[in-house]
Amino acid sequence: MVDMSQTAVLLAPEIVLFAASMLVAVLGLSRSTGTRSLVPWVCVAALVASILALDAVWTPERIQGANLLFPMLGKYGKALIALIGIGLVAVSAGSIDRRYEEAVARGRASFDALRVVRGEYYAFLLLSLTGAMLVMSAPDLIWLFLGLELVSLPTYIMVAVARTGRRSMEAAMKYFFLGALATAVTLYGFAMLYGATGTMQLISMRDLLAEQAAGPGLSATALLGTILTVLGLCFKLAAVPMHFYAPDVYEGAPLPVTAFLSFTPKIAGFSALVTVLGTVGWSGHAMVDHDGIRIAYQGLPQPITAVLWMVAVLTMLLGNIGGILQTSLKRTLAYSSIANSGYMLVGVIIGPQGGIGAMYLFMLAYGVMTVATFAVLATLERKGEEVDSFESLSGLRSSHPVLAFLLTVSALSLLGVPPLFGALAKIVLVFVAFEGGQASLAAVLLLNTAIGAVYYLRFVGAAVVNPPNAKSQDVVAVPHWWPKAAAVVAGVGIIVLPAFLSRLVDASATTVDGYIDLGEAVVSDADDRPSTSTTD
Amino acid sequence: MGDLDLVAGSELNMNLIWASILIPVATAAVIAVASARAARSLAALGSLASLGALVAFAWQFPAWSTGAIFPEPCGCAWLESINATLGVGFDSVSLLLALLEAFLIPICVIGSWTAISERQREYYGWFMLLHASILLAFAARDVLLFYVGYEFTLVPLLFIIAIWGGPERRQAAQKLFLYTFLGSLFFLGSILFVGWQHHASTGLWSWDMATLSTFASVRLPANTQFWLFAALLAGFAVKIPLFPVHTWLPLAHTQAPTAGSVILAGTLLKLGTYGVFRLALPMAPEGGAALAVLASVLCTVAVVYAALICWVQTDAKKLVAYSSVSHLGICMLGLFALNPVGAQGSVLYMINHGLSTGALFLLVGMAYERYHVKDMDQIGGLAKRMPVWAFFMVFFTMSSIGLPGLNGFVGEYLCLFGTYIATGDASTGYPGLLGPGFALVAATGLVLGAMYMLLLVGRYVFGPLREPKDATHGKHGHHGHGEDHGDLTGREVGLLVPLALVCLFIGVYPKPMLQAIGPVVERTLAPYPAAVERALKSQPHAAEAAQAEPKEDDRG
Amino acid sequence: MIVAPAMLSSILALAEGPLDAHAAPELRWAGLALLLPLVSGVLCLLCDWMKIRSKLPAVLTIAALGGAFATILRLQGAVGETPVVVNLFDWISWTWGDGSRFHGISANVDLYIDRLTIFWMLFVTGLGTLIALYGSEYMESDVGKGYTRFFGGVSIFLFAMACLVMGGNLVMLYLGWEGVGLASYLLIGYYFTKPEAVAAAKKAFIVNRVGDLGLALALFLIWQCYGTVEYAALWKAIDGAPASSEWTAQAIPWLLMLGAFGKSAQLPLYVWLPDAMEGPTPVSALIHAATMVTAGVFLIARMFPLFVVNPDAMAAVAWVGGLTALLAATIGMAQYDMKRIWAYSTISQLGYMFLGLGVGTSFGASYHVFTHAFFKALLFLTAGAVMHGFAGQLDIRKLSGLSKVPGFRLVSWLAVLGCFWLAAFPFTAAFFSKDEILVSAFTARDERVHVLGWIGLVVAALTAYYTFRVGFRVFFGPVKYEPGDEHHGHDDHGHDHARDAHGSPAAHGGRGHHGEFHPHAPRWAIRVPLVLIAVGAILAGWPSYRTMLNHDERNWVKTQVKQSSAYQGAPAESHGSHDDHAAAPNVAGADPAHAGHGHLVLGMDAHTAVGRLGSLACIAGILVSLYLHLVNRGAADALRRTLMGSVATRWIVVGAERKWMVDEFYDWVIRLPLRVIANILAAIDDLLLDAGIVNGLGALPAAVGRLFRPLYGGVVQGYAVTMAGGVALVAAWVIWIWLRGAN
Amino acid sequence: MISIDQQLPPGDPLVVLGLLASAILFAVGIVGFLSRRNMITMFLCTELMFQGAGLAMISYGRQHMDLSGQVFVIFILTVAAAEAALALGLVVLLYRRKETLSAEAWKELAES
Repeated sequence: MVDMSQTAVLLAPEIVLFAASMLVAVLGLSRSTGTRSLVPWVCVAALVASILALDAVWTPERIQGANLLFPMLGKYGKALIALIGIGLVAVSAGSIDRRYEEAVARGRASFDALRVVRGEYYAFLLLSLTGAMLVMSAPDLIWLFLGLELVSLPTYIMVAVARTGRRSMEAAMKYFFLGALATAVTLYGFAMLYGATGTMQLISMRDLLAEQAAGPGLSATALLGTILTVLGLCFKLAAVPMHFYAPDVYEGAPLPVTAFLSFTPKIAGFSALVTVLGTVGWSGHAMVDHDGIRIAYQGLPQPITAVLWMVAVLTMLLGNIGGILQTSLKRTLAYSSIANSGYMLVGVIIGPQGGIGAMYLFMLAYGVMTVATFAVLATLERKGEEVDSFESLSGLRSSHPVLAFLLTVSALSLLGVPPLFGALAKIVLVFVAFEGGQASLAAVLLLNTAIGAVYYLRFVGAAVVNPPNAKSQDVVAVPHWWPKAAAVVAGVGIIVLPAFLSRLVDASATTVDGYIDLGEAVVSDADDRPSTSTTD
Repeated sequence: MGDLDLVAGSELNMNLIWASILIPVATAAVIAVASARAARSLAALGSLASLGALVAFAWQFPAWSTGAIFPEPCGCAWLESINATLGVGFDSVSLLLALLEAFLIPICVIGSWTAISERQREYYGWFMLLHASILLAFAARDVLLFYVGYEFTLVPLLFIIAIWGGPERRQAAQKLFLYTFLGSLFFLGSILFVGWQHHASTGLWSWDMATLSTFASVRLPANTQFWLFAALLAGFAVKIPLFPVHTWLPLAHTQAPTAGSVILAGTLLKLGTYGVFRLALPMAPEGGAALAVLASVLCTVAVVYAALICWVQTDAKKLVAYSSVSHLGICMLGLFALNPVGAQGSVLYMINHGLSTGALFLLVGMAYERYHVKDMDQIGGLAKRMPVWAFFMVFFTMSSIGLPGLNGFVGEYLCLFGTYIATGDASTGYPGLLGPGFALVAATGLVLGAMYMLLLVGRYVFGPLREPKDATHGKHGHHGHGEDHGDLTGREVGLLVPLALVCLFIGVYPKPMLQAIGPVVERTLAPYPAAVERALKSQPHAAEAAQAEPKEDDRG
Repeated sequence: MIVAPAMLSSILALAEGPLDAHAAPELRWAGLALLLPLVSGVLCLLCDWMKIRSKLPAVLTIAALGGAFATILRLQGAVGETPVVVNLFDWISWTWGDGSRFHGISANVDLYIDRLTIFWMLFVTGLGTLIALYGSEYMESDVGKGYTRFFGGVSIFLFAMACLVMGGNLVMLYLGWEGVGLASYLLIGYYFTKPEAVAAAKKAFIVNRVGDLGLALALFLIWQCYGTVEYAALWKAIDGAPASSEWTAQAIPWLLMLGAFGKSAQLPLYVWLPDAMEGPTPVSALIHAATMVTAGVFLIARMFPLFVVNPDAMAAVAWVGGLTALLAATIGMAQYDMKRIWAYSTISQLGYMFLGLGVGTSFGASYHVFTHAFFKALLFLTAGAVMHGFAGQLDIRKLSGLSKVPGFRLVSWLAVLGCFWLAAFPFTAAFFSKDEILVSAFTARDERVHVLGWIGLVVAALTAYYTFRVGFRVFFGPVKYEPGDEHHGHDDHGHDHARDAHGSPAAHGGRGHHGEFHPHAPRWAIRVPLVLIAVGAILAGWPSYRTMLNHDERNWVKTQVKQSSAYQGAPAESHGSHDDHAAAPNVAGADPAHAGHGHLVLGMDAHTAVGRLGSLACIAGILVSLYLHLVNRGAADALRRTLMGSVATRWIVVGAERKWMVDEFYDWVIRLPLRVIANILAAIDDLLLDAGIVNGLGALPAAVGRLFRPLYGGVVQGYAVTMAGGVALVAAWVIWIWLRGAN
Repeated sequence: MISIDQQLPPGDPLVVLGLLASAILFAVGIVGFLSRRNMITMFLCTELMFQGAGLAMISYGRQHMDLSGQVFVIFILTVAAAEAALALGLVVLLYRRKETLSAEAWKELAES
């Protein structure tokens, strides 16, 4: 029997964050400006504390009892969430409630606890991060569902409240309704998975599905359940066909929230995806071919591979070709986010033999680049509004050379110029695609890198190459150091992290440590034929 | 030298290599924080220091005549899990190319002193980074490291063209970047594939060029090698650039600032040829043998096609740019001759083209700096105003069209020679797939080359003096330099004289270079006689046709 | 650095002299013949950069060329019958594999010194020195401007020519070959602000490049066949192997021929030479008459062993030579520019030389080269003196009676002397050399070339006519001249003078002693070389006089030629020197019975017949000329009018005057189509490849992106429909896959 | 914990009917969501989908004789309630802005 206290200790990072979220919700309502300005600090402290807690509690002995399908996923994944979370807090800090706070400071408005949103905002931010962490330690579908909902629900509110305006409201509406639709799809998928196995426990589910695969083959219910779950999760990843909300929501949401949306739901979604796919396994399935012969092959069950392949390819393509047409910075970054999900899906398709590690490595790179890019943009404003057009970035190098440099670095890294972090992470992905026998995916990935270069170059061109124009002359830096610091740290990270690539690759590879894929045994039981690698 | 000395020397040499690469990086960092006025001097110092380090290395380089790699690439892992290392080391070919790069960079930097008056710190900073990444590419013995250097060159170049270029600089820079980026992805994909295959079949990780080459050439089946070679070639072809993927080059050259053009023609294009020489040929001999004819057809077409296009250009810089396409066609043809003569000539041609075309761009740039016009319809007969400039112009033109006694000849001659004798006949020990037909068509490049280069000289240098009416017009506002139509300054002559001397030296006494390149070429081509024999056997008809009808070269 | 030790050692080797320990001491200094002109060239360049405004460059050049001449003179005594190879330093040289035959390339800076080399170098350096001396005065108005450039060019030329002649392998020859092309380019384009000069220089270089292409390919082919490009080894390889019938071996002479025809201005590549007269006159004399243009003859003479085995190639050489001689002579008859007439005569005389080579008499050809070098240099230099004196005037319609103008008497008489030699007046040197060639043509074993003997005789008559057309018009008759439009001397490169021989109306002829114009009489530096060259021209016939008068068969020129590759494998000299039949190796099935006296022309011994017919042709030509151009000058114009009047004959005049439209033909058939193709290709590159395919593919992603735009309509239901539709589609697809798999 | 090997035979009418109803519920939800423009109706349709999924859970739970399906449904209801609160707040906010409940009123953000 599982020792509940031992398992509960594993949740220390989440507990820390949850507690902190309660604290900041209260602190944010304080009448004292000083207390209110403590809020980001508390968030950062909580995130650091959660990393420390994670390091302390995530020991192999405890995990043994936790009954997790991917026991070590949480260690790397939660640290990653907390780390990037710090950056996301920094991107938000200063811009939430800024005008109201300024008005209060100048005495033009009196403090009104009903009008201030800082407390809620950071509380929801921390809650959402908590949800993402919970997803990573989900032993069963219920937990997984709750974690996912905990990621989503706060973000709906964040979109709406961070900066009120028509556009953010519209974004919140679209995000909420479409999110609910996707959640329903996921939920139905969960139901069918449950129906196919009769259990909510992921490990039991893995065992039962392996048995099925070895016997009569995966049932239609199991397949369809997996597929519906995957498609529902695609909403979180902003992957085809559930990506349509992303450009509108990213564009309409306040900039710090856009940054948040492009990372937190994504990592939660990918973790959930990996967890769900972990039940069917990557390492061996059999199927009957046209001549009625059972052939065994590597990888996910063939229909799932086919769907994921198509989803990945379309996500990359639609993301990149969509990005080319944009003039809004946030909308461009939305498409970039879609495309990057496509790249990461390649890792998921390849599976635990390097693929998932590569995906999480790329997730780290993506998080760092996201923080860097959005932090630079969050630092700038024009006539009190966010900067959201390439024209406004023109000549940034003459007014803010350091910011221009950082934006260049992050854009080039997203583009894939070695030796920047993003490029190397992408190379690792391409490489595992080759290794996993998915050469065609590798080729598509490379091709998409080239297509994406077009719009990433626009950032560079606007910031560094173009001279200032009438629109960009009004662009000033906000009087807050938080986003600047985040930009500098993340930008330096993009340049410096490649030096530690080896360690980072190893670390990200630990995400699949302890995961047992039963497929291999199944295949060898079911068929004596040597397994052949699947293509396409 | 005892063993101990060798080890110590090897460490020192390794440090010298890294010094030559990192000094420019450090210089860039210093420039970033220094004053704008100091930027150009710092850059000059940095580039000279880098050259010094590399020369010091070359001075004690022990493998000039052995073809070996020195120092042995270290196993210092950079990506332990797949054993990607920071292995650097030179053999004589890569060292010669690196020396060329290190030699050209001070010339570019000092050549930009008056031409670049805006955003100097950025300019020189990017130039230093460009230098470092090119050197890294030449020094790398690890394919991933090579890729890093190879690809990163695009970024500084992008800025150099997009910021300090001509009126269409944005399009030019974007096209350059996207086109070559796309090309290099083929190359990236190919090397990752080979690395994976190596791991899959040996269970070991290695990204060492030599290891992978040996592995791929021996262990990969012919069909795989075919596609591997095709992908590598496709990747490098854009960079070289080979017909028909060359169209980014004329635009980039015409829009780039002078120094950008110099370094682009001088060494950046050589990264492509070097890539074919260093990676594509050794890794996939079966593919090389199978594709040599097709690639050679493209090269031959490029020679004639680009030469004819040169001939109808009125923009001096564009003319020189297209001439690069034609010249590199000959260069690659020599390589695809797959015999030591052609490959030797090809490597030499890489260096020579860098020198003479680089110098021509420099010269065109010097005239442009004075007149802000490079259209030969508006400007010409400049020998009257600038006799010293005219002398160098004629000198490098002659070098470019392969006048014996100057550098261009030896490479061009050996390339064509190699192509000519690349018949199925194995008396040289290296049967080939080309033969007189290819050589004949490519050799028309000799005549066409003379035609367009002398057209350039005849209109631009000689003839009645024609100056633009509004000669002082210059949109870059070169604070008064625009009015100066005098002959070359001491600084400019000082840039050209070393180039001319090197050209002359190589032309008169190429023996040391030939002996340095020879062993490397032989090592590279070692698997080819057998592979070509197999290719000949598999396509007897084509071989017979090549023998019987030398003029019939359109097959492929 | 890397190369320093190697370079140093080779420099030391150079200083120590040739590596061949057995060589005579003179051979140690053979390299000086190359080195001295090179040094003077470099010094001239330095003079130019240091802006030296004196005649120093001329002094340097003359000294260097004189030194080279002296070197060759010393060598003359040192070289015996066996050729000597002197290695200066290694150039292109490395081996691969085991380094055996066909496993290495060796083309070093070697000197291959045999009698032929010496013979050629003697007149090249000798005439070079004299012409440089002449140039020192001729170019004096350019002192401080182009003077150094001129002498630099001359030095470079001499250096390149020395490489060409003395080089020990074909690559060295190629180096010299291109080098003289460069010098020619630079010197033709000496007046570089003149568009015609620049165009002429370009044309010369490019047309020559076509020939060089043949030479380069021949070089590759020789290596492919024989594994070496070094003469010494090549002769051995040829000797050792039977004549190959493979196409590779057969093609060699044809390709070599192409090179020779380019450099020596033969059909179809002769068109550059007349235009080359845009250069300063000493250049025309030295490069485009006496020395460089004979390089083609030298090439074939040097490579004679490769030619003699191929009768078809020999016949082709003969035919090209004969036809070129005829064509150029007809054009020469109708030109008015003195220098151009001499240019066409040069082409014509070179045609004789190739005719000689083609019919197997390398001796005759070489002999004619030798005599031609002197008299043609003389003619050009006198023309130059006239030009120099009369402000660039060269139109023979505007100059008359110069022999009576003070200061021009010597020049005039020397010019007339040259005319006699060019016309091959009996018992001049050219008479003998031409005789040698024509006799060989009549008696050649190859029946196909006999008719060329008759053509040669016709050309002899034409030559005499047009030669004396110039001689009588310019130097005799009433004193009448008008200056050219050059300001005195060439003081300004920029002046825009259209020295068009046809343009100005002849009515201006009466301007005679026009106002302030005073002809500028030549001084010693022009007169001395003229006299010396004239002496040379006379003495050039000395070997033949000895033969004729003393029946002494020892002909110096023949000895020189015989002891060289030009005689290796040469078919029997059909005539002239009766003692050498046995000396010539009988290769290619030479039929001794067929050679020599067996041949009858018009029932006479070939020698006698050709001598008489040649004399007759020459005298006839001179007499016609005498009547038309001295006695009754109106008759010439009347004749021209008559011919122009009839449609049947009009084409003769127009054709000859317009040079048979060959330039225009090339323009229309080669240059224009090429230009059109180039423009089409440029358009393809720009529009189809770049704007079309590349930009099109570049725009593809965005275009596809636009297709998807309606999906992002902004209404939440729209997104919901797409999402739900996507889910449904995928679900259906999966079920389909599953069903297909399950059954 | 309920052992997983207890399972009803296939074709249990309650299971089949439950699943059928759940599918219909889900489909109705989707169709309603897609066809109605009123935001409150749309939200109710998402609730229908959630409940459809919940019903499926219960039916499968019965098939497998397993209670965790029912446990899940309780959580679904809780989450749905939270969403409802959120949705109503959001709808009120939106209604205040535009004085309409139509979702079509909000289409400012779109591909230009």
